[in-house]
Amino acid sequence: MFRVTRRPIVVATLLRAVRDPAAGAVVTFLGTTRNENAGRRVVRLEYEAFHRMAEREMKALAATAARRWALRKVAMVHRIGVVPVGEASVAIAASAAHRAEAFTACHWLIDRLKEIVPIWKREHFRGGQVWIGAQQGTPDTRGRAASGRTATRGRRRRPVDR
Amino acid sequence: MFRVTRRPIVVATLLRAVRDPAAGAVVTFLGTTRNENAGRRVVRLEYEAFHRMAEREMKALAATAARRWALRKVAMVHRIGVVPVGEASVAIAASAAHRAEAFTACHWLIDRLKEIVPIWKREHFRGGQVWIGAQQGTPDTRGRAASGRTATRGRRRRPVDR
Amino acid sequence: MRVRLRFFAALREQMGARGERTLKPGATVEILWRSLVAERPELAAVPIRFAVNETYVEGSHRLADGDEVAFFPPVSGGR
Amino acid sequence: MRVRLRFFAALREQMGARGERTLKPGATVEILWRSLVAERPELAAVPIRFAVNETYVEGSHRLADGDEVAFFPPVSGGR
Repeated sequence: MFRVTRRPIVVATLLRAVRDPAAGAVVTFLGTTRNENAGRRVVRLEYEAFHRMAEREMKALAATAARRWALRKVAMVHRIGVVPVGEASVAIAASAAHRAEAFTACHWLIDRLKEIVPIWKREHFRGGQVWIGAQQGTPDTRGRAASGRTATRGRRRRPVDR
Repeated sequence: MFRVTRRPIVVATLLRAVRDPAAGAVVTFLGTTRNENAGRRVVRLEYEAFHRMAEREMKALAATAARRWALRKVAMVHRIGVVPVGEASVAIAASAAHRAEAFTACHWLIDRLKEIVPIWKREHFRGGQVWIGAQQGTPDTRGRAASGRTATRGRRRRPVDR
Repeated sequence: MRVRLRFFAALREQMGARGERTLKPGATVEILWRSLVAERPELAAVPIRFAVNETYVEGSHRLADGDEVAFFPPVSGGR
Repeated sequence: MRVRLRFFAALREQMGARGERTLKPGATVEILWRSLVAERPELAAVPIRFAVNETYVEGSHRLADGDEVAFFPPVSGGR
């Protein structure tokens, strides 16, 4: 189960997908919208995906993980669109005979997902919004990068405010 | 939420318990009954707890974890009685602002739980049953220890078969 | 003084779930355990943990009247 | 040859979601990107990733007629 979806993530669905009679351990990671980031009061996050490529990359990551560790099953779901504070934008579940493999693989999968699966987030905070991850700044926000991220503050009609 | 229960574990209940607007990561561990152990075909596991002490020890572990790592919330549930293959006997959920802490704490919590929370399991396999963890052997099974564990095979009327 | 006993897992199957014993003042958990082993010599080989009033203690822990002493095997472990 | 273009995230907001370009045979992704930068010089400073037909490629990747070329910023990261 490798899916990009606009709907809220239902963890039970992932748990069902990785259920396996030979599994003694299931480790699940949920990435949730936090109410604060870099000192900004976050109202919601908004995700955009290169949908099909993202699902392909998730599958490829799971295949790599299955070669590296003795896993039983892996499931990955990423929500796109608006994700309010407290709700999950990404969920990964990994089952294995023993817990060490399940923990290591699940941690590795979310680290890699955040590096290479083509999904981007825009943070809506009190007073503005910002694309996260464009560390060098986009043209419209160059020079206003803060702690490696770029911010467009206020309600000015700039491209990133659209 | 720190609970010993005879009922099936509902993961959504733990997720609700650790939900926190300041959490960006929730890591969950489920320990499930595996169909095989040390070459034996496992039919089911059966858990017994020193109920109140187990809940106290779980709370104490969570408090220690909260001192060591920047966590938001922790929940731990252990099921006792019969747990069939594929079902969860133990669940731990940890939320934190960032995922590294949630992973590390959740892994540490299950390692420590298995070392010190007073809950024991008896494995029912094809042809017998065995208490797991009494590494030196109980009097009734002494001398028949296999790979650090003790087994009573067959249907002989011995104390551990009752 | 009088203490209550509890046994768990394989030990419970040998000793029953609960018991009671009368001890001399100042007795430790270790002394109590040795008296149980004296009654049931096969217990000598059992790996054992002690808890008093739901808290792990060493054998040297001194008991008080009314204490609840629990005896049980090491916890199940597993990876 | 003709290739289809896709843009995502901040780049999509500047370039639109889709486009098309005609290229000389043998053109690479890097050549295509430079031609876009020539049209919109402010793109020069943008950190950029390339994918062709939904697979990451380097700038030196040689394009074929009908390819779908995607341009997007580095993925969001976060800890």
